[in-house]
Amino acid sequence: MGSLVFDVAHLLAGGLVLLSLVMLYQDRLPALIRMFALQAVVLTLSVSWQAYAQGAPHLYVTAAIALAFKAIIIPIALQRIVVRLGLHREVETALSIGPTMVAGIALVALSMVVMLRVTAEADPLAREDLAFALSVVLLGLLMMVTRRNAVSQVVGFMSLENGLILAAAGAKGMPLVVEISVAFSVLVAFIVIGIFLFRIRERFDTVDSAALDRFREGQR
Amino acid sequence: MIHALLVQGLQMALVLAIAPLVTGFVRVVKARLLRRRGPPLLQPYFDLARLARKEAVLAQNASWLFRAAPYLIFAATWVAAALVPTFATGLVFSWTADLIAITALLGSARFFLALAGMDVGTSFGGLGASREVMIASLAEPALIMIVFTLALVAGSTQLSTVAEHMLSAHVGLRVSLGLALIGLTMVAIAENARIPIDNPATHLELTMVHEAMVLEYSGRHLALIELAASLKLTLYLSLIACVFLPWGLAPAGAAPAVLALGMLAYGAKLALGGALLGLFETVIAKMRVFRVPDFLGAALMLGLLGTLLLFVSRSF
Amino acid sequence: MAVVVELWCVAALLALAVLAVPLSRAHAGSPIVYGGALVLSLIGLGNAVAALAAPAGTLALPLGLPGTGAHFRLDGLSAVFLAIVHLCGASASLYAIGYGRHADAPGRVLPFFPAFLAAMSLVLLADDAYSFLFAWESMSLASWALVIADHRAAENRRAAYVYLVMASFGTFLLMLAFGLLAGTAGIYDFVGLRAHPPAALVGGVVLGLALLGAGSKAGLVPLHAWLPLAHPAAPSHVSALMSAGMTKVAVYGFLRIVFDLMGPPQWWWGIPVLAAGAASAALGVLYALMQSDIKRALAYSTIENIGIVFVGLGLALAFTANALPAAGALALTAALFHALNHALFKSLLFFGAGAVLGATGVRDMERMGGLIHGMPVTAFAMLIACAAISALPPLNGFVSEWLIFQAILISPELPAWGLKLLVPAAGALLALAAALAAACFVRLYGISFLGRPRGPQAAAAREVDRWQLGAMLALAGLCVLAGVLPGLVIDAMAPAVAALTGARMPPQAGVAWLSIIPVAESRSSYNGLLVLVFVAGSAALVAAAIHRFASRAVRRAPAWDCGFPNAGLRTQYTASSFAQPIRRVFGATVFSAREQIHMPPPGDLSPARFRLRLVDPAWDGLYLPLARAVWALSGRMNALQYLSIRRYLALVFGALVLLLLVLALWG
Amino acid sequence: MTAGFDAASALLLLPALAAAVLLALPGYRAGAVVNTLAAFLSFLAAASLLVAKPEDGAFLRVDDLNIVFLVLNSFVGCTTALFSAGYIAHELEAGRLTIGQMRFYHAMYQALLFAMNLALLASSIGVMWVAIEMATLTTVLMVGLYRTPAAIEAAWKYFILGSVGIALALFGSILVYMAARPVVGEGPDGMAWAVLMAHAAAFDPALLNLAFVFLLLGYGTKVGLVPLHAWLPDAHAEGPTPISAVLSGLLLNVALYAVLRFKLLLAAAPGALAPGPLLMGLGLLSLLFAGGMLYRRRDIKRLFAFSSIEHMGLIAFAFGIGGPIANFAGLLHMAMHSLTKSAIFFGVGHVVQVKGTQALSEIRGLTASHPVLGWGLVLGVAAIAGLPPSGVFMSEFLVVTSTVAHAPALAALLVAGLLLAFGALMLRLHGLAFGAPTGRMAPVKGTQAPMLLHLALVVGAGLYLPPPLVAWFQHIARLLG
Repeated sequence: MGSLVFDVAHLLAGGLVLLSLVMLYQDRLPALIRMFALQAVVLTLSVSWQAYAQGAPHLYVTAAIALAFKAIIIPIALQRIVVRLGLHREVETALSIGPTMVAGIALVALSMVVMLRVTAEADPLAREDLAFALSVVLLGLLMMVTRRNAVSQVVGFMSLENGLILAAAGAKGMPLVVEISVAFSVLVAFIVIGIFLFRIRERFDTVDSAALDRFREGQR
Repeated sequence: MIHALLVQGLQMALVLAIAPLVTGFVRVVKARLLRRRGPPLLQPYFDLARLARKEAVLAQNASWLFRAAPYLIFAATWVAAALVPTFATGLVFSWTADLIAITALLGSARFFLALAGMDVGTSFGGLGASREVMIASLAEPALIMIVFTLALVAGSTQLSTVAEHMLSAHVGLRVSLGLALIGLTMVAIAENARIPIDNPATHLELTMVHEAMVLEYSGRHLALIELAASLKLTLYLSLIACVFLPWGLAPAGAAPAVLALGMLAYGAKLALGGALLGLFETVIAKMRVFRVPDFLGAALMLGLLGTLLLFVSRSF
Repeated sequence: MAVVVELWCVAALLALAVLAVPLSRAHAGSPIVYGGALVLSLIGLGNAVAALAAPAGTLALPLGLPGTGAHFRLDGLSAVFLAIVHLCGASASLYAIGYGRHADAPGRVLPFFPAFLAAMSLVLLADDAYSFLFAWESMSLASWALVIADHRAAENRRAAYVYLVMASFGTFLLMLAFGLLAGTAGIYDFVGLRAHPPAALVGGVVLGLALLGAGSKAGLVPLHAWLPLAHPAAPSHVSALMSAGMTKVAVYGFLRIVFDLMGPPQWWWGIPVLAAGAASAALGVLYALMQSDIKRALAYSTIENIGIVFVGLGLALAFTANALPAAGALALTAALFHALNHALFKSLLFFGAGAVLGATGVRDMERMGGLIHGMPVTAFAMLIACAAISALPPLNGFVSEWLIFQAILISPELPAWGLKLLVPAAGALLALAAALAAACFVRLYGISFLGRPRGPQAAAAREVDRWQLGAMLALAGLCVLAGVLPGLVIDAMAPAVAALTGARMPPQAGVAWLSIIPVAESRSSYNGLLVLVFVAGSAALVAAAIHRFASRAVRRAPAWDCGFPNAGLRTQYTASSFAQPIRRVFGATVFSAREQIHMPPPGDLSPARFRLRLVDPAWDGLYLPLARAVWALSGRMNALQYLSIRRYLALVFGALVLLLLVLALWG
Repeated sequence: MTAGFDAASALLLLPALAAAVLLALPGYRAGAVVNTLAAFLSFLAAASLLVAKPEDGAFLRVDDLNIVFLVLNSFVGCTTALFSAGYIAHELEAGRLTIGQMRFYHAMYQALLFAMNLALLASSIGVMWVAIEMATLTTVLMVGLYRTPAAIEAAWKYFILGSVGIALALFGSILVYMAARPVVGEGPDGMAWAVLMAHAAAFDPALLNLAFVFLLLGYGTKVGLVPLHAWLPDAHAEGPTPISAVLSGLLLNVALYAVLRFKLLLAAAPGALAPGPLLMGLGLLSLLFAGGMLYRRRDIKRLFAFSSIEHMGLIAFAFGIGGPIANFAGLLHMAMHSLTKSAIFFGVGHVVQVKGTQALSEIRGLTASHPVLGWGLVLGVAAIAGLPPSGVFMSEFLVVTSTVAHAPALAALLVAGLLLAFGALMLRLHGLAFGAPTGRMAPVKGTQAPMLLHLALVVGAGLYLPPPLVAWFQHIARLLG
């Protein structure tokens, strides 16, 4: 493998991190969902590239799942929910955009520092990939933590999961990657269905998960 | 052995015999100091005889405890008094009870006296008992601390040994002993219901302590209690005399002449003590009941101070 | 072997406890269970007494902690305490054959009573840390169940709760102590621990833990506040067992750890023990004086007596550490003797209180009075107990206090300054406690048994049944016996004392006239028997003389009314008015007593009101603030359970980032 | 194939088959019987592992560590199924569940057992991860079974927090693979326990450290360690009580098993950080936090859920200290906690059905109104609070004494936490079990045998541990380092 393999992988992974940061910056749900779909596409490319580079055809399955499920089905479903629940207005963020971005940059830096401690004996490709994947995971978590809205939390979770898939695909020869991606898809589907099925908006008047907690009866 | 038993028996009889005399003597001294003629010296004997001959009147709900108490009080006091060397050391039964035990025997007498006071269920009895135990709860530890002081000086709590030790030349003057003497005197005053703690001649409810407890007693029971009170006074005077003025005490197994001399000395000491007591009672005023803790607290502190001084100084 | 017999007794008691579950429904269940406990306790008692001078017997069973096993050992010290506990157990069982008949819910008492006895014996037999703590905590658990037997009263539930928490506190401290002793090697059997005494500093910590742990169980100030709640809450025979027996087991625990397992003591070890003991003695009895609940007063008096025992133990530690083993033996003997004495008269006192409770239905002394008429035998037994606990010669309480005073008088020979100053102060407090105890029991006896009845229940009180009287009279007899023949007791305890201090008191068996001589005859001696003979003899003599030569006539008349006719029952002194002088002396400083008197103006016919508020400073200064702090803290923390999911995620996120940062900075 | 391997496969096949059958079976009575029977057979299969230790298979692996968990899990699974039979019948009568839900419930129960057995048996960290995720999902569904708003909300919270935990655990697993790959090569070997353990010393320590952080937080969420615990009380409180028992008694253990596995791995790598302090820190935090939280509880099931957090903290702490004694204590405590806590939940299930409420303030005087149940609960709570005669006392004794020897200051904190929790549990117990009874007095329906059986085992363990069991635990304790 020449440096081209490395550079392309690097570029795609970097793109994922960038898109994560962009998603953090979005304050409207529809735009957020679109950015997420874009991230899923980049993930598809990245995984496909790994499949090609590692000569692991089963990774194409993962790529296909990512494309079909995350780039197409889920965004459409979420878009519908947003429309149905009348959420296509501003995203309610718990933390304003500025500090969120600063925190995001700090997290990326942190993941780099942590990964740099790993000895270079490890595959450099894997090492860089992991650093980016860790960034994506942390940024996804950050999004879940800073958004009040259930839909944007789901998006945050899926973005986190993108980081995982990136890491799994980057780990050369790792078994069960496909199974894991399937499992995660099931998980995400559960979440989306959950929002759909229990009509959280109808029952709690808002998808704001803080409201769920306010609901509890005389526990206090 | 026979000699020792004889001395012991003599001592028992002696304290019993002269106890009313001591009481009478103090009364006479006080009367003379007040320029009264006062009662005859032997008046207490007449009183006792008169009381003993009378029938005992019992309150309707008096229990067996009420009737038994006078005997117990008298017996405990008498046994205690018999164990304090008066004119001779080396009493044959002196090892039966040491100074702490003598203190506790007096405590037993007081315990039953207080209970007897509460038996009939009048307010006076309770009042007297309540005050008595309050006074005792301070006087007793003070006495114990004084006993500690003496025991530490003499290396024994056995009164005979203490007296013999005091007689020996190498005791010298000690601050602790001075403190102990003052403390012991204060305790003696309190324990014998003398002015300024209590007034043996009053029946005024605000001031009564001892008299309030025995208010229900009459006849032979009262006689026994009065006799026990006299015995107690004698005991304390003997105690002070034995420890602080041990001169003239006949040693163990002494000849009859020495014993007689000891007896004379004892009489002189009692007379001196009684006179001083009478004088003291005449010049001082009765205290409020709630000033008593301060008085006895001072005695307790003196005793503790004396003990502490000994603990500290002996290591030098 | 004696230890095997004891273990069989324990096993039989446990079997009895299991059997009691179905038996408690049967009519004859109660006598069967208590009768069984009586027989087993007597067997155990005989066995323990026989084992007093015998060499230590050991037994290991493949139970308990794996790798260590359950070790049991019956040596002199165990035998002394086993004898005490079995004595309490036997008398409580005998008493309960009569007393337990009236229990409302026998099912809540019968199974736990034998279990409690068994657990106490097991503590005394245990020879490894796990068995010891297992039995110790089982003892707490069984007694807790007995405390909450009458569970419908809210104050009993509260008492049981406080008790259980404090018991657990003590156990945890002892666990820490054993952990320190066990070290990294994890030696848990006492044989191994004896072979590896701790370093000086560790030893000091272990001493502190043992003092707090065992002391909290025994009721040392300032951890005592649970005791006057819990002991009275149980049925009276159990109160007796707890106050008389279980506190001794706690003393044993302290002895076992500090005197046996920790090697030679340091010179200063006596100081905290002495200070805690003296403070408990003085404060305990002062609290007791202020109570109007008879069982609470008795419980507080237990604190006092435990304080006296600990003063003895502190002296023994100080002497032994400073190369005065003979004096140490004297102090330790005094402490053990007092433990025995307290077991005797406190059992008796609780039995008496139980009898009164059974006969009148009240525990408040302010509603008693004149019980000596309705219950003469109980009153007689109680009189002996009150005199004994007030340390009056010739009874047993005096002997042990006298021995402790004798030990204090040797203390100028101690080299250390701290001890020199502390010992006389402790002596003064002890003397104060003794005098106050007399006051306390004059009050207790005078208010409840003497005078006139303060309520209809007291007036209607009748004597209790033969079982209860038998138990009370037997204990009263033992109080007298131990008082007049103390030499026997001292000699019996000598092997145990010798094993712990390396010395013993001079043998008393050969002393003429059955006197006791703590150190040397010239120093001090005491003869209870002669005191009894002299007092009884002279009382008889004078009675005979007066009846023979003077008058023997008696006339009954109304009490002298001082010119105020129709003195009602209310004019009697009450328990609180009796205590008032002492309350005024000590109360303001010791328990911030507040008296409020509401006196109506002249002409107003409404009754005057008197209100008294007393505060146990340990309760207000230690227990309540701690409870409040825990409650407030839990309130703060509770807010964390009502966050949004986002906030919870933030916690996870925070934890993750924190750990990553640690890795980044550390690595 | 040896018989042992058959038993291991049986442990997977039985519940899987049963789940399929139960999904199809219409009658709830038959469902309960099949459920219990299947759980019992699983238990027999697990017990047979003790007799015939199987060889490692391609996917399944039975070693000394997971055998403990397997036997314990299948035993508690079996007794819980027995308890559940009576419990569910009552719920049906009370109209809280429909027949359809019941069928679903039974199928999910077996699915959960399957997932847990798989997680324990899996020879690959990947399979283990998948199995734990599956177990989480099935329990989410069970927690939300009642479809009340509170139940759905609890399930939701559990689901979201659990998913994040799962994601973190996966990332950690990937990191472990990455660490292993340069040494053991690519492919499934990089995730197989046996291979990993054999080569751990050569792994990149920094990568392992990072992996452990993620794994600890990921699986720690399932264990219920503070501050990752938030789902646990609600999930316990709102689901059916048998599920509460299974959650506390089994699922937490399975997650702990995962953490322990990785702790072993880290311990085998000399360059990596010592996992002990992390476990001790989280454990102590959980203990202290849960101890404080117990005081303000008003719901009986939440109360015991917090007690589970406390005990998980204690167990984590014990394993964190390490050394043969503390590890032994940790294992023992884990087993005792499973048995005791599930017994308590059995009791609580009866109580809630009898009284018709979960509010602590409305349940009074159980020992008077329902002697067996009330005293059983008293015994259970006393046992879980660490009072003898229970095995919990023994394990707490060992934890405390071995902590003192290593870190006296921590021991003081530990004891403070234990005492805090003790005070709270006893406070509630006095209210529950004593005083004048209030509320409904209906008799207990369903069998109380599972509760009594568990309690008998726990009490027995406090008195006597069979030497084979001890030897076995000690062997594992040495393995754990």
